[in-house]
Amino acid sequence: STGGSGQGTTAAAGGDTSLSSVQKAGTLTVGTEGTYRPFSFHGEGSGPLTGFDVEVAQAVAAKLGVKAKFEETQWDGIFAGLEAGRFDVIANQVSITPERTAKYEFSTPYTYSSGVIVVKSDNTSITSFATLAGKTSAQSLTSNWNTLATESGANVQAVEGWAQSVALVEQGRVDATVNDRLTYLDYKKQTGAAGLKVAATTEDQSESAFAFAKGSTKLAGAVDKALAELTSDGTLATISDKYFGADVSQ
Amino acid sequence: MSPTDLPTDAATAGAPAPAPLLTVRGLRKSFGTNQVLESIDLTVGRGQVLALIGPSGSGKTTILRCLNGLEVADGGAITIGGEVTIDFGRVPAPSRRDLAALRDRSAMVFQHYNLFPHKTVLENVLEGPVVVQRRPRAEVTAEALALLDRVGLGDKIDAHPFELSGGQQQRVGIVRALALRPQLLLFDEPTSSLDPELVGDVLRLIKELAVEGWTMVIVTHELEFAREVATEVAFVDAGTIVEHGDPKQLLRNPTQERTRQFLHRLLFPF
Amino acid sequence: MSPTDLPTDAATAGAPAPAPLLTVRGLRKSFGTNQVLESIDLTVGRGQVLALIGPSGSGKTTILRCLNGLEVADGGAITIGGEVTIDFGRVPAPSRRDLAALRDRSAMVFQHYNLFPHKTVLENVLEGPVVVQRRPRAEVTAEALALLDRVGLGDKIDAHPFELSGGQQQRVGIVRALALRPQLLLFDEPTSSLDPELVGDVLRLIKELAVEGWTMVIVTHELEFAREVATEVAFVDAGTIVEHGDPKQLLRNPTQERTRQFLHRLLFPF
Amino acid sequence: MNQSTWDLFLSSLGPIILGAVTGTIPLALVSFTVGLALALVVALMRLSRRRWLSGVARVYISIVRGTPLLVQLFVIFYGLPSLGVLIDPWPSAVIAFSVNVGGYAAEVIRAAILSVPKGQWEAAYMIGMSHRRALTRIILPQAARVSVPPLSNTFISLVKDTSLASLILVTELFRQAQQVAAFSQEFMLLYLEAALVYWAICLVLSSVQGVLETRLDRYVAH
Amino acid sequence: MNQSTWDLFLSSLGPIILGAVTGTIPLALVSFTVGLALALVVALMRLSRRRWLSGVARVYISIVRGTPLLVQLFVIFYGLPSLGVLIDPWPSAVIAFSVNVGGYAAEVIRAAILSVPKGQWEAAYMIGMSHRRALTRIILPQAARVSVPPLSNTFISLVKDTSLASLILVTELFRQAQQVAAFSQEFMLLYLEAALVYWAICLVLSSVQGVLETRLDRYVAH
Ligand SMILES: Nc1ncnc2c1ncn2[C@@H]1O[C@H](COP(=O)(O)OP(=O)(O)OP(=O)(O)O)[C@@H](O)[C@H]1O
Ligand SMILES: Nc1ncnc2c1ncn2[C@@H]1O[C@H](COP(=O)(O)OP(=O)(O)OP(=O)(O)O)[C@@H](O)[C@H]1O
Ligand SMILES: [Mg+2]
Ligand SMILES: [Mg+2]
Repeated sequence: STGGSGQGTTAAAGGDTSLSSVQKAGTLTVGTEGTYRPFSFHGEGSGPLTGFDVEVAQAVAAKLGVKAKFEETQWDGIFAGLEAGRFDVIANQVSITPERTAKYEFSTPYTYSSGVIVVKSDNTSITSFATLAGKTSAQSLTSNWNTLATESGANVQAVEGWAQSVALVEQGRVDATVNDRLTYLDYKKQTGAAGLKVAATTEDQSESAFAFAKGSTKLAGAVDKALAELTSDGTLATISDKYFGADVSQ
Repeated sequence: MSPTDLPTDAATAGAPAPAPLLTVRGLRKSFGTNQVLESIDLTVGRGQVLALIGPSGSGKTTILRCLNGLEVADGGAITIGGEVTIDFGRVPAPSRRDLAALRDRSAMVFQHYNLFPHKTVLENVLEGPVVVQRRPRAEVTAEALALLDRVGLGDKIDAHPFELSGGQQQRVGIVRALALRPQLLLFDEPTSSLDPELVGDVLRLIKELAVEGWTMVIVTHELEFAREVATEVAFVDAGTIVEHGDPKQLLRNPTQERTRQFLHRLLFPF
Repeated sequence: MSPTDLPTDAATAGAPAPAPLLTVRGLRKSFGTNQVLESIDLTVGRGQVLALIGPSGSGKTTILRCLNGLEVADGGAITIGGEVTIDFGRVPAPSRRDLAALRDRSAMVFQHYNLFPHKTVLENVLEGPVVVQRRPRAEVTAEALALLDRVGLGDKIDAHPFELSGGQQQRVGIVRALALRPQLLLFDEPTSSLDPELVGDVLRLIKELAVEGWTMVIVTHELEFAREVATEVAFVDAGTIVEHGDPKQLLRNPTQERTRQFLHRLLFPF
Repeated sequence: MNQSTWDLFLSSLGPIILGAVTGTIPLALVSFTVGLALALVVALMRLSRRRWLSGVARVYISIVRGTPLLVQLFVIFYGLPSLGVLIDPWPSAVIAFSVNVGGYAAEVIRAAILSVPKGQWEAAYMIGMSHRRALTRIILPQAARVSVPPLSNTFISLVKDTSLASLILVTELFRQAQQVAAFSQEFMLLYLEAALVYWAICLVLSSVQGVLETRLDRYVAH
Repeated sequence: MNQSTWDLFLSSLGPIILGAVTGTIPLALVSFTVGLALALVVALMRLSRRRWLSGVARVYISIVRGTPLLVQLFVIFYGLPSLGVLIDPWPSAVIAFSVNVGGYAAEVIRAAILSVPKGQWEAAYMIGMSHRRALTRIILPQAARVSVPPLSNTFISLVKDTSLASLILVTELFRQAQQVAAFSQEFMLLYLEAALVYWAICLVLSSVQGVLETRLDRYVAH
């Protein structure tokens, strides 16, 4: 990938070429997992890359007057790739957290969602985040839902992703998993989620946004502007409706 | 220890017309389509020494291996000690137990010594009597030390084989065989892997054993030694015993042309 | 090919008082703290045959290896062909080029043949002359075929070494050495790895080479052979030449006690 | 390296080493021991003259070596429950790694047994030993020496492979590094730190191998 | 297996095999070839009498074998850019895997060279060969035969290890399986399917190994 802006974290405020180099190259290089349904995945498994985040990123690129080019990697490598200048931006439901804000630039959020506790249907002991204390919960390490589960006092078991978390709940090896409501809804739509239920939903919304290398403020600003336009022209709502039957971008 | 210590041999050792200790009748053996032994007949009396000579690949080693039960013959019969006959022609074929019976009565000294490299000299000797035969360790150790002393290795009992010269290793090999208290000793070219100056030590030892009355079958190319030590020589060629007889007679005046050629090649190499 | 074909040898072969082809003076060699050669002096005239005899570990092989430049001596000097003297005492030590000069003038036949197993018989022979010496392939091939034919291996040129008997392999080893057109042939116990009946073929071949006038140094335990073929015998013990002289004389009546003992052990092993 | 990176490095060394001591090392040791026993059985099956026995061993070895360890772990942990077999993370990991070592080490042991000269079998039979006794008292001790270098390679590979155990809820060295990395977003640093600890473990193993070889060498021809 | 599972299995076989053909296999082949050349150099350095040369080789081998491949990949792809070296995914993968093979195969080649009897060196010197010529014409051809089995093990490991390349943006067999798994939520089925394809590749490799051994055997003593 030579499409990356390449300035990494070194760009000082004065020498921020993040936007100009994207414009010069004519491409916005986007890092994404490609295996995170329904946000970033391959249609029919082996078809072209698609998903909510993917389409939003494409729309943003169009507003910037460039083409979006996607680089797929595992979560482990995604921030390293951003720092190494392998891509300009991450579009992968990156939640805004204080640790991340310290290290990266963020756009304005384009997804607002809540967290849900998913348990077996016959589970009556977990009814709220408070009752999660002392229970085991399967979490993907890198997501902010892990933080939430931990803060609720759950005994966290680390897994690779949503599929494994759900398998563990179904097999009765853990009591629960905390994840994005949207992820659960998609899973339910696809598989029926027989034997599972939502035990509780968070009060607060979590916010996901595009992440940029530190110092890429000009690019982040341009993306913010693009997002605002996409919101006002209804594009975001349309994309959201396609995937979730509701507008999650507000 | 000498074979006269053994109860079964005590009565007959040194007797004028010894009863046969080993009888082989019609022994046959093939490897795949290669018929290695055609129909071997042998008789060795108690206290007698049979020397087997013959060209490379003629089947000498295979004969010894059949006698020791290391190889299962395809046909024929072997009797050792007059008691047990193993008939290789019968159906079903001889069992492991039958082969073990052969092995119990004979012991073999190998061309390449085949000592156990991870065991000391003494352990090499004790392994058979103590571990396999379950004789009392103290008794066997005393016997083994006496034997090792006798062959001039009393100071090497804690050495490992690789610390010994070839001649020393072969002497340990002979002691290992003796300690099994076999009725029959088998030697497969016991000196052909040795440095020429070390050959003497081993040959002298074997000669002493012959004098003491051990019954032996020796494969060898040392014609001088065969002439002096053996009571009978058999010439093996292409899996058959071409002729056999008194060593002095046969080695000087063989009746068969094949024997004559072989001896000539050995005696006048250039 | 015979050594008389070589220009440097043509004049002197068979001459009554041959000029020395090989001169060794004060050769010393240690491995670590083990002084293997103390101070070896040797002279071999053109067309002469020196037999080295002596106990195992006395340093015979090490002498040959120094002559062939396979081992770098610690001191002393070697002259082959009168032209080049390699002085191991000087500083700086002899270079690779110096050792190569030794190697160019001599060729060695090994105890364990050391043929190249991945090459055919013919390739084994051609490797040196064609690949190293860069002589014309056609010429060398013709020469090699003639040599192989002569040693009775004309029908084996495309065989690989493992398809040959030990005696055949050693004859290829000798042809490989001859094809290098050396001034000096070195043999390290050329028959001691062979089956007894195969020894004759190789000894006969070496004898023929001696008769043809090749200059040779032969390490051997075949006393009978040394007596008949060598022009001089040297007895090596513990890294020194204890005595040397006419084979018939020395082998019958050695002047030194050590030689006497060694010969006795070899001649009367039991 | 600036101060805060250095601080993170130091503060995460504790958890990573803890992960090594409580996860990686015991997991590797237990799996290797069990796997070695399994490997011996498989190697003997593979050497057996009974066709079906050696056939089973062949297929076992082929599957273990031909498929990714990750999948083997997943099958045991996530797959078996659908057949009603639910095994806890630690036992699952030990089973998977042992099965894996069993396949790789079986070939090593088989080769080592075959490398013992035939004359050793013959001498053992000659003194009256049964096949089993010849194997245990004469052949295997000699095969042991030959197999130390390749087996310690297997062990070193195993130590690194245990990082996959984090996929089935076992906390070990690499998981600890990932946890810190996920929190601090310093993947590069933490991965390098984990690599450093793995390397240290391997260096220790190599020196143990050296000692073992010298010790076993004493009893073997040179 | 019910109908829809079976359909999924069949429909995903295409992409998985495509991943093998366009990713896994060429990546493994290229990396193995480059790695083997590297390994030969490292093995010769390791055998060199010059202390510093063999020291460098030792450290290289130790690091490659003592640290996880994942980290090696990470350093090359994500770490080097901070030193101003930005390498594309494919070349990065080839470099990482070659460096890895170089370390493992170097030890194999070294052992194979040492296993050629000393007499072969002597015979080569005797006929006047230089060290280099003796090595290339006499020693290496014989070492080649000995190293076929361990090298094909290295190759089989490599084939499976290439799955890590997906971490650095290279699409191969396992990545394809993961994509389908992410879409269909059937990760068990897809992982098993991937394992099956790996196994098939390894079976083919094993039979190639067999052919190679027989061919090289023709020229070597029995
Ligand atoms: N295990 C075996 N498998 C196949 N063929 C064998 C086996 N053992 C021996 N042979 C063959 O049987 C024949 C006789 O071998 P044997 O070792 O008995 O000969 P030998 O007379 O002892 O020869 P040497 O003097 O060389 O030791 C040879 O052709 C040999 O190749
Ligand atoms: N490369 C070496 N390193 C150390 N010691 C060696 C080496 N080569 C030979 N030696 C030692 O040098 C001594 C003489 O060895 P050499 O091979 O020259 O004896 P030899 O007379 O040829 O004996 P043999 O008749 O057994 O062949 C022996 O003690 C041997 O152990
Ligand atoms: Mg034999
Ligand atoms: Mg020698």
